[in-house]
Amino acid sequence: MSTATASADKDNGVMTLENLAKFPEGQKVYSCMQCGTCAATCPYGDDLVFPPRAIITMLESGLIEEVFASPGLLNCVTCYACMAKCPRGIKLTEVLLPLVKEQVFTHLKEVPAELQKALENTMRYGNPMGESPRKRALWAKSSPVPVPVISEIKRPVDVLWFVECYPSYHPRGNDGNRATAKLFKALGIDFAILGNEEKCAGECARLLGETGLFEMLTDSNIKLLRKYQFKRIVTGGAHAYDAFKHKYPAAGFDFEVHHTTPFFAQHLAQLKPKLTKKLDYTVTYHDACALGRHNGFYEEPRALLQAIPGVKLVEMAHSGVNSICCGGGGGGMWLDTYYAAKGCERLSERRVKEALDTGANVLAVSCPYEISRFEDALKVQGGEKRMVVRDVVELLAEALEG
Amino acid sequence: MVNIKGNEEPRIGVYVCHCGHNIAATVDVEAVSKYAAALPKVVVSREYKYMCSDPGQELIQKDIKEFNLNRIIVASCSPLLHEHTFRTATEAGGLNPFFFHMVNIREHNSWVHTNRAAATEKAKALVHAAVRRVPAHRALETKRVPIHPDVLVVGGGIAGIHAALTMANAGKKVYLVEREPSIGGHMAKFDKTFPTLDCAACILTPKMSQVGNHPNITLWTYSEVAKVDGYVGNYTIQVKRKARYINEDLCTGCQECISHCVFKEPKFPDEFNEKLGKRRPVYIPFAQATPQVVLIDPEVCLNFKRGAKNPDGSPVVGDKCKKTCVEACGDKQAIDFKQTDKVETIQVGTVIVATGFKTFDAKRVPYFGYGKYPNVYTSLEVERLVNASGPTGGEVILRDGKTPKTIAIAHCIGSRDENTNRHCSRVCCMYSLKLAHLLKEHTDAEIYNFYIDMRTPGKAFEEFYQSVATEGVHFVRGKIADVYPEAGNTGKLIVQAEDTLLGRVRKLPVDMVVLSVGLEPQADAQDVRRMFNMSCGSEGFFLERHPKLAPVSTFTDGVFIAGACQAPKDIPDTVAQAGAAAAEAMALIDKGHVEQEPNTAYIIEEECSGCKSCVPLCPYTAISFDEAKKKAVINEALCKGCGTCVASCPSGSIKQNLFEDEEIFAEIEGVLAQV
Amino acid sequence: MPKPKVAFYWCASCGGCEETVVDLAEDILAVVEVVDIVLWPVAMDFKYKDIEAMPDKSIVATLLNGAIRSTEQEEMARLMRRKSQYLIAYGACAVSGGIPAMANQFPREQILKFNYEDCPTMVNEQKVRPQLKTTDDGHEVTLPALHNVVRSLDQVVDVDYYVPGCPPTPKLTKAAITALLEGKLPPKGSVIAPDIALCDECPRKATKPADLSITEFHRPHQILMDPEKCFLAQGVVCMGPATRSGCEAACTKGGMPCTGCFGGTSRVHDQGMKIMSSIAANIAPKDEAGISKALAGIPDPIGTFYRYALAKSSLRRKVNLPKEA
Amino acid sequence: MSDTNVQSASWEPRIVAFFCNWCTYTAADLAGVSRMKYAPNTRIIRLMCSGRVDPQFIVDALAKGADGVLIGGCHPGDCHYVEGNYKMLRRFDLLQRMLADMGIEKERVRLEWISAAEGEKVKRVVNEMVETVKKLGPLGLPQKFNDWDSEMEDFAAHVAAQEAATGCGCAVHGKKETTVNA
Repeated sequence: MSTATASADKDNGVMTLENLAKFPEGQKVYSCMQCGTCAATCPYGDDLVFPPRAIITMLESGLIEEVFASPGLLNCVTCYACMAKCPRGIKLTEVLLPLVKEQVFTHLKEVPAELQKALENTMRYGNPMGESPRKRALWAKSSPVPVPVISEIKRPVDVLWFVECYPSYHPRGNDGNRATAKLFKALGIDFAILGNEEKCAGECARLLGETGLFEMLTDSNIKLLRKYQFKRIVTGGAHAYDAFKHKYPAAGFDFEVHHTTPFFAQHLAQLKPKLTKKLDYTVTYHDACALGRHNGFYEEPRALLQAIPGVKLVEMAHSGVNSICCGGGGGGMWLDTYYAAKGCERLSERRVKEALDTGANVLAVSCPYEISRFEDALKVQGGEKRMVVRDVVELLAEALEG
Repeated sequence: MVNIKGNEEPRIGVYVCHCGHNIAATVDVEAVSKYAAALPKVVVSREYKYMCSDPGQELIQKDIKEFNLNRIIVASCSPLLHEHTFRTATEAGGLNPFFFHMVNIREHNSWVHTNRAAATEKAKALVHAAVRRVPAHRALETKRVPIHPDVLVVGGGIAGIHAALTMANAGKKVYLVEREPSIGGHMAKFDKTFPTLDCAACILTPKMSQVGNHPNITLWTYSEVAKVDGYVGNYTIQVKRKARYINEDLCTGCQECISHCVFKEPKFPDEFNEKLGKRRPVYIPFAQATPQVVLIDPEVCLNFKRGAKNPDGSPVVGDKCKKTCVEACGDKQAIDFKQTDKVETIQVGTVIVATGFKTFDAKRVPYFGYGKYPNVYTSLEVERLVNASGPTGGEVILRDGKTPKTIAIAHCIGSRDENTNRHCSRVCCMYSLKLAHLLKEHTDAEIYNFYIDMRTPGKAFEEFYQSVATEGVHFVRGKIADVYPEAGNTGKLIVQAEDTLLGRVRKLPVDMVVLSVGLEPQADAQDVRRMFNMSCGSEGFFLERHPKLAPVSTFTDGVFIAGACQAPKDIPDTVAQAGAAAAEAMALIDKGHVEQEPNTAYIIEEECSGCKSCVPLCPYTAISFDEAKKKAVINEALCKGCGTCVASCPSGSIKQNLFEDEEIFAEIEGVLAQV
Repeated sequence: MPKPKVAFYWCASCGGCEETVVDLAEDILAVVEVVDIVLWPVAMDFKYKDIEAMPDKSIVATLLNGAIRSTEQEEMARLMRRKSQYLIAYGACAVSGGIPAMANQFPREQILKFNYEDCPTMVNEQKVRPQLKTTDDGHEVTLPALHNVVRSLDQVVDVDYYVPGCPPTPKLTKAAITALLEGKLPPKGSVIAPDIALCDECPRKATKPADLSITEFHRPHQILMDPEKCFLAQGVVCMGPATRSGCEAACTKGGMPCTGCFGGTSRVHDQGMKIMSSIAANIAPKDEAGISKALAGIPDPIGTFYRYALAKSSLRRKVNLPKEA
Repeated sequence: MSDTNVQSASWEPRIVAFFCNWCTYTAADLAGVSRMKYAPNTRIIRLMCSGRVDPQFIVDALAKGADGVLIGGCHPGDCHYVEGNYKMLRRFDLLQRMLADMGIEKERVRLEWISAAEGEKVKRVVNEMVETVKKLGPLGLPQKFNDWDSEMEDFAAHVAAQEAATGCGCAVHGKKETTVNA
């Protein structure tokens, strides 16, 4: 006798394109009704050689090799839009596209140089910029409030703050860090960072199809986290949060994890009385793909912004589930040159155009990629005088008196 | 109680059905039959292609005579499907029908298992259980319950109207209860109906007025069923009649009060016109409303204190208004501000539930822009826009007064989508075609239908599709995924979809977007379901007893369903189903009685210690305590046979026909016997 | 004509059943006049060998009380079966295991350890345990072994009749003996007690309301009980509704709820499950939390509902106890 | 652990299911009509209402060899007989405690509310239950009863040997069980 499910295969097996149909979420792929929603909502829909809809047909008709042979899927910024809207509930961004993308990479004759470099850097230095790991916590020296490093204080803490790469090295990311530290202090939260031991969470490597690199980073981070005692992890990295939440558990990660924005939204009752400084800003909020579409945090950032005295919140034409990606996900961060060469519109530019159309003077974000991307895009669009890009935590910290 | 056990040695006949390949493909029926033959007390065991067929049934009857059988077991499909069939066959063979027992080896076995050995083993165990069980069976008599001849129809849409008229015309007394102030339902809002394009009002309003005037129909609009008690043949129904602040008997429908209302202009959103038009606090929903009786909306009428409620929930009557309406009504004195909700109690034997559907709330999918962009409409709103009696007098103009030149019709909104409703709403393709045709006719705009699949399987549907296509309506095969304003403040909206036939993403600027919203169960379908003890399917529509064999029956005897409350359907199908439901109800009424399953509980008087443990457990107050004898007594007429008291009797003194303890213990032993 | 031979024997029991025989008072004399008591260890001196020497079936009836929990008791049960025409399970322990069968919730080792070592009143520094074999002064002394499972008499040997109760009443005892002597015997396997539940003869019956809707349970020592009112109406678990009558409501008359010693009726397979089914169905709450809260007032449902019948319950014994050597 | 708990490779759990006629039995029919596939280990016994599920049935099934018992009724508020399912829910609380006291894992007896529309839930619950019981291993009460009673056989053999030695030819009564008033 056997039970009706293919659970045995599932327990042992790893999802590959060949055994897709053995997994319930893989079987779903074949329920595609070819409606084209995926292509129509894809931010690069105009430029896709093989939209997910076509990939599914080609997979079914045995022509998938053609997809592998084309670099088309490099356009995928893993923004979860096709997955969120798929009427058949096909987990495109989670299941099908990474499998295909991995193959596309293996078939790729030449990996775009910028991307190649980022991956090598991540492997060698634990961050895609190629910065020195020993300088990872350097920013903390300029923090207005002390930022303890857990290995130095040698005691358990409430919150372990996983800082991530961009905030650690990018000057604008450093600004966000200082704001986060201020907020922790204002809330009386006992926190510490991993300091120079921290390594990239690796989510982008995973979404690029670099599963090997991702697994290496996963193992090393989990091993590191196991060394210390803390109640929960808070990270400002939207992609790091996403990875911790959905992918790390498969490797044994079982910590409670929060992203800063929803985390502070949870503490809104305590935070609100402290937000006393009036900020006369008209703010439009850009929903980060990993936070919004993939984890459903649409209300939390808005609640935080509306708690700031003086802030007027306006919405872009595309917001919430319909938000448009900044273009940085799935390796897009390091493919700008590649896209430009192919004549694709930069998504960050498309996004800031919509932001400018709202008449807002602040574009609020909650993902570290976005600050630099949107600031660059504003310059290109000539909007840097009209609008600034600020992380939600920066606005909150600014509203804290003193 | 006749107990033949002990007097007569059980002689069991076992029949294992192949059900064509349905069972035989997964279960080795021959092996099961052979296995049964070897079990004690089994005199004959056979397998046969189709036991429910005439030859199959005759086999049983022949064997009863030839082998002097006194217990019959059929292993085939679910007893919910064919128990009655085989009981009848058993009776025809000269045995009491309750010496029959059915084993489910199809729905619970061959259809859900793939491993033949395991399925066969399971079938053997189930047959074994039956063989152990039947010796305990006793001869039982079915109870006859008289049927009250009156009928309740819940819902006054086209389904309820048709069912009510069918029965009333046949001489039955019908109560028709409708929640809205007028009957007519969704159909009354439509302009034309597909595929024939006849005017909805022209076919509906004569039926509505027939209902209003029919001597056999008691029409209660603005009313809701509040409570249901009883059982098939004998339902006691409480109907809440909401205060309309108008005495229905005195109102003549002259509508003088409306024109004399202190509000000179209609000011409040008009529900019937999907809030595209305006009405006064005193109003009649639409010109052809039935009954032709006005009503007052206490939320906006000046004579009520807005928002203030009495302890009983009724609005507080103020005294601010000049009450020009009362003046206009004059001697008729039909206006009654002090009116309150009242409850009527009626007795009926059968019920037809025809509560219809609601359209999908397009705001649930934010990226279609409904509620955000004024030029995004739902299909129902467009029905009102193209309707000559609608808010614009049939002129298709946008909210800014402009006539649209390009229109996109988005199919499958809230249908065929795991994020909203999985089901196909069945009517949207056709009504989208109809609207495309009507919009084209009204505006001569360029019309683009964005569809996933065109589904036109009804009579004359495909022909209609063809004719609309040749009219020049465009069809884009692809689902709209995004609606947003065109850059540069043009006022146009971009609809974005992949034209999957072209393999290109199209971004079409349009003046108007029509969302073909799907059909959903009514918001309170679950409450209605509970009230009538029905079941719902996974989408929330009421579940029919059997999709093919009992499509308008429910799991509650005497309660039938018709129309879109059962599943999305178009008008022809709805009317057909309403007729079927009416026929089923009348078949019961004309029979005069129903036979009830004799599964009632009974107490052996000398065994009962009078501990009363059972008394409060009965939800039907069928158990009482006989103070003279100091024993509990079951009123068989009230008992519905749940068996809760049986399971709870601490001294085992309550028994249940058909589900005796010894029968269940025998089944347990049987299913666990090593096969 | 020789007087018919009758035997009394006791196994795992408290002696209360023997007391009932004595409680027959002067009636016992009438019995002695017509029968010849061949074995009655509590009152007379007989030896095992004497019984063994008797021909098989030479005793008309043996009234055996007590559960079977040791090899000696098993051996005696088998012996008495062999020598008797009728073997009567006398009293709750023989009928259904009785109080001794509550030991079926624990491993033998745990029971021995507690009784000989851990029990607060035990002084036994050397932790001496009874041994199956010991040599004392050159003599080998043996003790019977304790079985892992306590059994009712009919779980060991074939039983003809059952006289229930803890202890059985003199009235029922007399009825049984009379039936035996007069040869008016009911069908084999009968329980010599009315087949109707105790409520039937309970003086508190009239005070039981139809709807209990119990919200809270109390144990008898926790509240001041109304001396007239139905126990269940006071939230005190009473096994009366699930227990045979015949005791003439001795306990409920005496101010204590029925604990079920007469066992279930003939229609019931598992007395404990039946009373549980009835009592649980009659509580007021409908939500899981409320239900748990109300039923928490029955802290030891096994001990409460199976006080006398655990050995004969469907599960018989805590099922996962280790099998000891 | 008892030695009966050794899992043989071919062992498959046997689960007795008591389904109410109106919701869960119908849901199981629906699962069939929808051709859902689930583990073949359950044997369904139809009752009119979960309120009819006498706790005696549950322990009897376990005693007769079931490795698990599944009870299916209508969702709270949806009982075809108004409140029968609540009666079952109330019994279930005590039953679970009593089973735990008797050393039976609570996962072996499961109460589920499954409406007539939830064929999918029948499939899920049955599969889950089979998986859970598989992990627990056989309950095997009939075997356990035999095992427990072997201590009497051991003893009987011992007595027989002694009697043979002493020359007494009388056979020891074999073990035999009768039920009260059978």
